[in-house]
Order: sequence, then C-alpha cells, then structure tokens
Amino acid sequence: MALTTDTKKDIYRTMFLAQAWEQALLRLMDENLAPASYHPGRGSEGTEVAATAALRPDDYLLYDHRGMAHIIAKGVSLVELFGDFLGNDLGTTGGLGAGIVHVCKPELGVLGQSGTLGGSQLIAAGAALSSKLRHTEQVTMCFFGDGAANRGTFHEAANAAGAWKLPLVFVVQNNGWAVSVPTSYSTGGTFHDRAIGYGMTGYEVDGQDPFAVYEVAEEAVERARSGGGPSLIEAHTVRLTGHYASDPDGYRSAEVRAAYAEKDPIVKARLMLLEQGLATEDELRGMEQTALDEVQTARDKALTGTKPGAERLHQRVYV
Amino acid sequence: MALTTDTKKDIYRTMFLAQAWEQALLRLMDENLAPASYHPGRGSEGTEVAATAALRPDDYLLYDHRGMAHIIAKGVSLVELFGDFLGNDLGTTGGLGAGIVHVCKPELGVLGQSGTLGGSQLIAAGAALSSKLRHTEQVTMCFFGDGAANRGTFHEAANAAGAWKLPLVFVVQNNGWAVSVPTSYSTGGTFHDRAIGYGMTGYEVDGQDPFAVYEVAEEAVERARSGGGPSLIEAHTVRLTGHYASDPDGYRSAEVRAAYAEKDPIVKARLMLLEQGLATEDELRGMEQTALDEVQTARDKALTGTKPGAERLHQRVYV
Amino acid sequence: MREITYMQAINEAMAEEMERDERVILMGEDVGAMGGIFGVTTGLFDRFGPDRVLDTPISEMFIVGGAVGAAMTGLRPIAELQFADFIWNAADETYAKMSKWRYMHGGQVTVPMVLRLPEGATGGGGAEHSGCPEASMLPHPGAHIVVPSTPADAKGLLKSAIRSDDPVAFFEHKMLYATKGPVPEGDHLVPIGKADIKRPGTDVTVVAWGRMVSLALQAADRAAADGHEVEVLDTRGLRPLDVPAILASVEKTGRLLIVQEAPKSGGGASEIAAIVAEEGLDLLEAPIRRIGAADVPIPQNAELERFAIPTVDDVQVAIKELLA
Amino acid sequence: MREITYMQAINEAMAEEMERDERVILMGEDVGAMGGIFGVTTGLFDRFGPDRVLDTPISEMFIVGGAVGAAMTGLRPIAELQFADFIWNAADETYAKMSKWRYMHGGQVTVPMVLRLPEGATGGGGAEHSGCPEASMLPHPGAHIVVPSTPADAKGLLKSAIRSDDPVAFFEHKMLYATKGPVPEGDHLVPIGKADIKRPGTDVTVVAWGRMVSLALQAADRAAADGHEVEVLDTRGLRPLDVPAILASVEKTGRLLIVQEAPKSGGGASEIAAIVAEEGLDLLEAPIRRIGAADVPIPQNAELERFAIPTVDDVQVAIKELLA
Ligand SMILES: Cc1ncc(C[n+]2csc(CCOP(=O)(O)OP(=O)(O)O)c2C)c(N)n1
Ligand SMILES: Cc1ncc(C[n+]2csc(CCOP(=O)(O)OP(=O)(O)O)c2C)c(N)n1
Ligand SMILES: [Mg+2]
Ligand SMILES: [Mg+2]
Repeated sequence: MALTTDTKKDIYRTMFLAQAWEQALLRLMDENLAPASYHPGRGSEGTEVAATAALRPDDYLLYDHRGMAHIIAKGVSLVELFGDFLGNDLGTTGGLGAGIVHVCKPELGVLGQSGTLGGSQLIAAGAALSSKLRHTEQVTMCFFGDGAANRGTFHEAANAAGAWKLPLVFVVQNNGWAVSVPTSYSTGGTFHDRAIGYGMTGYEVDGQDPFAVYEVAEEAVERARSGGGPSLIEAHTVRLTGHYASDPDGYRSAEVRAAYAEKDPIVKARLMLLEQGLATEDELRGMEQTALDEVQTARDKALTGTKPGAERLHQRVYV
Repeated sequence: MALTTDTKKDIYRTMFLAQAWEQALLRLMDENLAPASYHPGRGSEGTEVAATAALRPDDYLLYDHRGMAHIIAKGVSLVELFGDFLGNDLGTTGGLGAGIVHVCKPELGVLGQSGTLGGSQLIAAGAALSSKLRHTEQVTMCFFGDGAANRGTFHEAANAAGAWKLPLVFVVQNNGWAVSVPTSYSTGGTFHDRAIGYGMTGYEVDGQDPFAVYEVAEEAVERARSGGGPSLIEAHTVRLTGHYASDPDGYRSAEVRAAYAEKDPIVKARLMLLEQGLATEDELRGMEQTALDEVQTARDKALTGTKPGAERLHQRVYV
Repeated sequence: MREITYMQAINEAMAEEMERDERVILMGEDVGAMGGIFGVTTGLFDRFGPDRVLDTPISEMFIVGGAVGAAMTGLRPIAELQFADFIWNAADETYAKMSKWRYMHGGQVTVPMVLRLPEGATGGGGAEHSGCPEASMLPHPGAHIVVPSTPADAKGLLKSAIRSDDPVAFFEHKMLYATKGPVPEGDHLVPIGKADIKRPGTDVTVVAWGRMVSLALQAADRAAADGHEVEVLDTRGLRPLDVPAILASVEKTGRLLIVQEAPKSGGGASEIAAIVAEEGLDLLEAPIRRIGAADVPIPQNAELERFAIPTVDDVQVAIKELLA
Repeated sequence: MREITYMQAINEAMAEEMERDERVILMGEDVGAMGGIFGVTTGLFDRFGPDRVLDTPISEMFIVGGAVGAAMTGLRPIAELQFADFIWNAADETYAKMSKWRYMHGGQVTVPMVLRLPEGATGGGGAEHSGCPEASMLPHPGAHIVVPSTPADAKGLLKSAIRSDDPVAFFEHKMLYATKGPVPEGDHLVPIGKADIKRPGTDVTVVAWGRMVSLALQAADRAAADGHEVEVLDTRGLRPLDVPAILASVEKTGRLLIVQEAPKSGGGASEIAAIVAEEGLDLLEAPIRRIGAADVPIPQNAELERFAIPTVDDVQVAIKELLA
C-alpha cells in the first residue's frame, strides 16, 4: 500500500487515538480504577503506528511494553484494551491482566507479550518460520527497545531469520534509554549495523517522522512477504515520560527532557499534514474530536465489565 | 612480539607437539586406558596455536572443545593434560575429569571450559572486565566454533565488550560445520561482519596459514592491551576428522572430506618454513623427533598417576 | 509382540504422527541428515524433507522459543534439545514461554508442542551433560512432564504428547535408548498422567520413573529371592502426577521408597515424599526413603560418576532397611 | 537499637563491604545513578564511582556469566538481576557456571560472588515478575541459598555472603524492602546456614523463610490468642539447610507446617517435608502440612494474585487444622 494522503491521515488519526487512549488510561489510574503500572508510549507513537500500518490484518505482531499504539494500529478495540487494564471480562484475556498487561488477539495476529524482554524476538522468529512453512505469505513484525536489543535472544532470532530468510521485520525503537541507562553506555556499535552481520537489510530512520517510518516499513514488509528475507529497522524515538507511569525520571536532566519534548511525533505529523496541504486545521480538529469521543465511549463501556472471581484462577492452564 | 623466524618455528613446533599429543591420546583410547570421548583438533592447530602464541603468560585463555592445541600453546604440561584425560591425580583437576575434560590452570591464565557451548564467551567478557577494572593490562582470548557463535551468549558478551572497550579477542574457528550441520545452512551473514555491529574490529583470516593468524592475533591482542577494545577474528579452518573420536562422519561426502584433507595447517606451515628457507628438513625432523619423545615421556609419567576414590566426590564443592 | 528399542519406539511415534498430521514438524540440532547425535531421528529427514525436519543453529533459546511461536501459529512442533541439561540454556523459553504463554494470555492461544529432552548420566558426560531435570518444571505449571521407562511407554506417551494441545516436556533417558521391549504396532497410545504398576507387590512400594524403573525392577527381583514382594510403581512422569495410584500402593504396602537419578535435593522424589507425608502419613509403617544422586555436580570421570549415581545396590539396601 | 528498613540494611551491607574490600564491585541493570529500580543501591554510585558500580546492558546472561568470570579473576562481584524471575534468563550461568565451575575444575578457582535476586509477588507483577525461585537452585549444588526475613538478617547475611568464597544466591523479597526492624550498627554478621527461632513455641512448628516468616508470626499471634504456642523457625534460606534445628523443633512440637510463597509443587517446602518424612517421621503427631501458592502462573490481575498467594488466614487455618 503506497503512502497516499489517506494513509498519512490514517496514521495521524491512529497516533492521536493511541495518545488519547493513553491519557484516558492514565486518568483511570489517577482515579484508582486501574492499577498504576504502565510504560507510557508518549513519543513512540510515530514508529509504532506507522510501522504497524504497513502490515496486513493477518500478519503477526509482537508488540513491546512501551505504549499501546501498535496494538491499536493493529485493530484491537479500545474497549478490549481498557478491559485488559481494568482486569475485567471485556479484556482480551478475560480479566487475567491488569497492570502491565498481556494483550492477545490471534484473529488480528496479535500474539501476546513476553514479560521478560527479548522473549518475543524468538517467538516472532517462530511465527515467521511457521508462516514460511505453511506458505501463507504472512509477515511477522517484532517491536523492542534499544535495551531489549542487547539480549541474547535477539542474536538467536536474527541469525535464524537471516539463515532461513524468514518473513520477519524487527523494529528497534531506539529512544536512547533503557530505564535509567543511556544506550551509548550500554551498547557497542549500532543496531542497524548489526543487521548486516546476519545478512539482513538494516534501516535507520527518524521515528519522529511517521511517514518516513511507513516507507521503510513498507519496503521491509514487502521484502519479507515476497521471500526476500528479514529486515531490521532502527527508529530513533524519544521517551517523553518516565520509564513507568510514576517514575520521577530523576536520572535524566531537565535539559535532556526539554530537548525530547521538542520531538513529539504527533505534533510533527500534524504539522506535516498541514504544511504539505494534505489536511486542513478544521479537518484535523474534527478527526481529533471523533477520536476523543471514541475513547470516552470505550471507557464507559469498559467500566461496565465484570472482574473475575477466584474460580478464574485455575481456568485455561491446561486444555 | 614480532613474527620472527623463531616465532614461526615455535608455532610449528607447538602445532606438531599438539598433534603428536593428540595421536598419543587417541592411542590411549584405543588401548582402553582413556575414555573414548574427545573432539579431535586435527585441522585447527594453526588457529589455536598461532592465536594463543600472541598472548602473554598472564593473559587469560578460554579454549573450546576442539583439540587441545591452544591449551598446550598456553603452556599446560603434557603430563597434566594426559592426567586430566586419564582422570588421575596428575591432571589439573586432580582426577575429576576424564572424557571431554575441563582443564584448568589459573597460573597460566587457563580458566576452564564451559560444557555448554557459549558459556565461555560470557566468562571471557567477565575476565576482560576484571582485568580492565584491576588495571592489569591482561588480555582475554576466547575460542569458539562457528556453531557456538550462534548462541545468544555471544551477543551479550560481544555487546558488553564493545560498549566498554574490554580487552578481549574472540576467535571464531569457522570449520564450516557444527557436528553435521553446515554453517551455510545455520547461519545468516558472516561472523567477521558481525563484529562491526558491536563496534569491534573484525578480521577474516585463513586458519590454514598460522603465520597469517599470528599477525592478526598480535594486532588484536595489542589493540586490546592498549585500551583499543575488543576484536573478532574469524579464521577459516577445517575439521579433518569426525566431530568426536568415533563419529563415522557419514553426513559429509567423500569429496568434501578429501578437499579438507588438502588443507592440513601442519603440512602447510612445514612447507612454508622450508620454502621460505627458514628451516632445513633436518632441523624440522629433529624438532619433530624431540616432540614425539616429549609426548612419550609425558605419557609414561601420566600413566603412573593415581585415580581418585569415592572420597573425592564431595571434595571442593564448598570452600 | 515384536520387540523394538526405546529409540526406535520414539522414532516410530514421530514418524507416525508426522504422517498423520502435516502440521507436526521436528526441529533441533543435527536432527536432519545425521538423524540426531543419538540416532533417534534417523530416516525422518529423508522421509519428510527439510521443511518438516529442520536442523537448527546452536541456539537453544530459538529452538524452544521459536517452537512456541510456531506452535501458536498453526504448527505442532517437536523441538529437541540435544541434552536435557540444555534446558538451562532455554529456561525462560521453557518455563515462562512454553509453559505459561497460554494462561498468561487468557487461553486465547494454545501452544501444542513437545520438547524432547535426552537426559541422564551415561558414563563421562560430566556436570553439564548428565542431568535429569524433569522436576525443575514442577513450579512452572502449564506443561506436562513425561518420562517413559519402556519402549512401549515411550511410543504411546510420545504419540499422546504430540496430539496434546498442552505443551509437553518429554524426557528420554539416553541409557534407555538401546533397551528393547515389546511395543504394539500402529496406533498405540498411552494416556499422560496415569501411573503404571510395573510389578505388583505387597511389602514395599518403590516409586520411580525413567531409567530408575529398571533399577527398581532389578532390586525387586533380588528382594523376591529373599521372599519380599516389592511393588514397582512407574509414575511415567511428574505432571500430572497420579497421586491416587501412589497412595493406593502405599496403602497396600505401608512402606515407600522413591528413586530418582537427579540429585537427592530438589527433585521429584521430594515432591512425592511431601505429598505422601501430607496426604498419606497414616498409611506409613516406616519412614519414607528417597534415593537420588549425590548432591554434587556430576563428575566427568566415569568412575566418580558411578559413585554419584544411584545403583541397584542402593535400591536393594534401602528396600532391606525399609523392611527391617 | 536503631531501626532501619530491609532495603537500607542491604544497602548498608554493600556499602560497608565495598569500603572494606576494594575487590567488591556491583553490577546490574540500573544499579548506578538511578540506585536500582527499587532504590536498593541508592548512593553507591556516587560514593564508589562507575568502576565499582556498573550499569549493565539488558543482558542477564552477561550479568551472571560475566560476574563468574570476574569472580574467578580477582574481583568479588555482587551481581543483581532486576527480578528474581530473570534467573531463567541466565539459568545455565547461574546453575552450571556460578554454582559448578569451581567443582568442575577441581577446585582450582573459586567463584566468590553474590547474586542478588529481588523476589516475590507485589500485586500485579504477573507470571514473569512475581516468582520466588530459591528452591530451583537445590539440584545444583555449589552455591548457598540465602533468603533473609528481617532487616538485621538481611544485613548480616549479605555481609557474610560477600565475604564467602563460595557463590551465594541472595533472595530479597520486594515486599519486605520497606519493612523496618532493629539492626546493629557496624560489623554485624549472621552465619549462612543457621536457622533462627523467630518465636519459640511448643504446640506447632511453622517453618518459613523470607516474607513468609512474617505471615507465620502473625498467624502465631492469632494462635496465641487461642492459647496455642506456635514455634516459628526461620531457615534463613535453603542451602545449607539447618536440618538439626528443624528436627529439634519438630521433636518439641510434633506438628509441622511449612510455608513458602512459591507454588506448592517443587519448592523448598517439599524438600523440607521430605527430609522430615525420612529423618523425623516418628516425631510427627500429625501429617505434615505445606502451604504454597496455587499451582498456576501468577496472574497479573492483583485481585487474582491475592487468591494465588498464601495469606495469614491460610497459615492460621492450617495451624488450627494441625492442632485439631
Ligand atoms: C529480561 C528482562 N530484563 C529486564 C527487564 C526489566 N525491564 C523492563 S523494561 C526495561 C527497559 C527496557 O528498555 P528498552 O528496551 O530500551 O525499552 P524502553 O523502555 O526504552 O522503551 C527493563 C530493564 C525485563 N522485563 N526483562
Ligand atoms: C549449548 C550447547 N548446545 C549444544 C552442544 C552440543 N555440541 C557440542 S559441540 C557441538 C558442535 C559445535 O560446533 P562448532 O561450534 O562449530 O565447533 P566445532 O565442533 O565445529 O569445532 C554441539 C552441537 C553443547 N555442548 N552446548
Ligand atoms: Mg529504550
Ligand atoms: Mg564448526
């Protein structure tokens, strides 16, 4: 799918929606209705939405712990997402979640989350192997941060993907930090260079520019789908907040944080749409209001869900 | 230390000695005096001896499971090595070994072996970190095969080494096979390219040419020692035998094996010494006879050792 | 009935299930052209080809984690780790991904895979190639733990495991590979989680699984010569654990010996002893006895290994002491 | 005596030992400028600098395996995994390298390191951030297993662990970090492997360690109100296990309850129950009782988690039943 004006608008709309959803979640936390453990995605919506937008509905997504924008872009309903965080029966896992949730929606290719970072890299390689062996032309996309990229799991997944030309796209969201540790301190070399050593194509892209992300993602996804093998996209993003919702973020200086604040991909995308004459201010406002209404409706609906009782504990552990 | 004629002769002598020692070990196995589990090193003596020769006595060595040439080159006595295989008190581990042994000689920097491939990569990174923090200018050299290079342990060790510029030299002995699996089937990209992604220098060298190996190893060791950070040397070697002593090697065709037989690094080094006029046939014969005698003496001595009894079982597990 | 080896039984089970269901694939180090380093997968590569029998890189995390991903998306992988000890090289993938993914995600996906784990001491494998880590899976519910002791059980249990929608960790003792026994042809299935009385008796219950069953049977023979009837109960694994069968046997005999090859501490014997001490204490006429390997890393020296690993003599002595 | 928190006690132990011995270094994710995600290493980076307090990459295998290499070559690392569950991400390094390297190499090297493992359920951490895997180390002899329950024990045991030439796995319960208690100033050392009677009693023995000790003490208070004297024996860890102290207590009370936070199957409680069923069966006047978490992956939903994890009520009920 080419990067048409509609695609651009859709990317913007989804970024805005994801952000609005996240604000609503944080409000639920303030109101003590949802548990306060969440890794906000503010700053990385550009990468998450635009890369995911290059996927087909039946492609597989292994999202990461930061934000929910990729999951929203893949089509999981806001009610289900709220339900997962509220821990009630409207969530995809039927109330097992709450906290840093595991969202799972196999019909949409959303396979779930590994709470240990890096676990999803291997599962992604397995899913990609599976679609290759089943000849389904499905592509698997796997998101993770600069920190998680340094787990050995990446090496094993990337090597298998490279050796067997698996239909897999790794997206490294490099926001420069893993909790308090700067990427420059913890990392030798660069992530996109690492691609070469596995016989993969490596891309470096500005994650603040969702349209640029979409273009490389589309190329990588098409390569994967047509049998050309895996790719790795290193997207430079920012973490506009603390690591988790209540992280005081004291290990990053005021200047560092201020510099990041200039790099909001949602602001940037909006500006590009206006400057390139692709949308009017009114149109965008309308779009935004619709998104806010959608979030409000979903929140109201989700709050009507029922929390599971003790009987839920032993369900679905054995078939 | 420059690659003088003496160094070249010493490398040849040690290669020959390692090979003679191995033949004697295989004979012990045939005679049912030593257990028949061993991964012969025939074909990789060039890499193992020449790279190790670039180390100082107090540098650290993490050898691999293939052959004993690196351990011999690092200075462990032949009696001790036989003792480890015979499982008697003359071995470095005092009889705990036998079989695919763990040789350990801290005074010579020989730190031991991880029976699970790849474990030594991490321990090597830790040893290199230790000498860096202790400011001892010791270098750590870590050998492993093409197969073991695909374990996630490598990634974590290489990344830490690259990030912190650790004094570490990885030597990948790429003999094209991991047991029955061709490297080309199991591996994406190349090993020396992988170095780049960690900010390391990567070398590709012909392991059949020990003098070439010495030169890159010396450069890498000196870089490490002077604070220039880690390197990775990919040496192309051959496995002249089956994977382990009694492996029928049926998964490799006669042609493949014949082609490898042409690539004996000992034969090649000998020829180079003669052709370059660095040694005479007589001199080499004398050297070889001395080595054979040395092996015989060591064998006789080692066979006088005593095997441990049941009381050994519970010794040295807690301090 | 025809007799085949434990290894052939396992091979046959895989071949039949791969024939029956094309979603079944096999992946592991050297499982292809070579037929596995122990020969267990011989012939499968030729028969089913490289898209069904995959030689993997030396990447244990990928072998298990990749199989989890494949199992969730329409395949039914049989993944092999070359040695059961390598479960530690893929522990998070085994305990937290294979075993827990389904539950963690609310049952939205199943993870129908079998993880094959050749286990046990063989005379010189050393501390990292001789383990019997089946009990390590107990605190990680979600996967079944199967440990067959005979060729017939190996075949029947593996076929059940491959058909199960739950993940199954399947431990095969390397020293059993060459042992022979009668195995029914065709669709022989053994249910997972049902214990089997391998020898009935009235005086002492010996509970064992995997290779230790044969030690128990040999010791029982010797005890019979002394006039004691030993019941040998093969749990065939550890999860589900057939607690009723264990308690029923102890009720009959009043004396319980549990034999495992793993180090005495922290193994399946401890779990079974604890359960009986909780649920069947009044059935006991003597203290429970456990036999396991010495609590040391297994030495590479085969002679030292012999001192470390349980023997028939150990079992015999314990039986005598229980009857004293 | 002054009162400080469990977390401060741990911090103080590290600071004092780092002051005392410059070979002691600290390595782990976010242990530097941030002071650890739970704040346990606060101030150490400022005090000892980046060559003594190292923020590592997210590479658990390197954290443990690298510490093993550093420990063999002249340093005495304290390595921290951010969550004890991540032991599965470094299992081979922990079980086979840290624990076994010395023995496997004939005692030629020592591996003097401490692996700090923040454990336990905290209300919403889910199946991969809530575990108490101390018992998983039992079948891998070579390392001590320490689990302190009070600030004083935390300080004294950690100082002993840092000075030990054996590797030590040191499990800290996250829910204890903020709890306060009296802690002696200065060189307070607690020997590894000695149990401690946290409350003497004559009617029932409750064996526990880590966070479960406080549940046991609360339940003992309630039992006292009913006129029953419960003895609470804190093993302070699992290896070495103070078996004589356990047997002595059971001899006094005749009744044994073991409480662990880990899932009921395959934990330390099973090991202790098995030992008592072997060595102290005739001391028992009632069946042994074990309490542990439900045998399911811990759900992320904190309300479901509460159903899964042992509570004071559970302990109280079990005590009552044991006395019935
Ligand atoms: C194996 C593992 N190690 C550590 C953690 C704890 N942890 C969760 S998020 C995080 C930081 C991740 O950094 P990065 O991958 O860069 O993603 P970001 O948070 O910056 O988006 C850490 C250390 C974990 N969940 N799993
Ligand atoms: C983690 C782990 N996986 C598998 C093995 C079994 N194994 C021992 S040697 C070997 C092949 C190694 O190949 P390579 O690294 O290329 O070295 P080579 O034998 O060719 O010298 C295998 C699979 C092991 N010891 N450890
Ligand atoms: Mg990051
Ligand atoms: Mg090789």
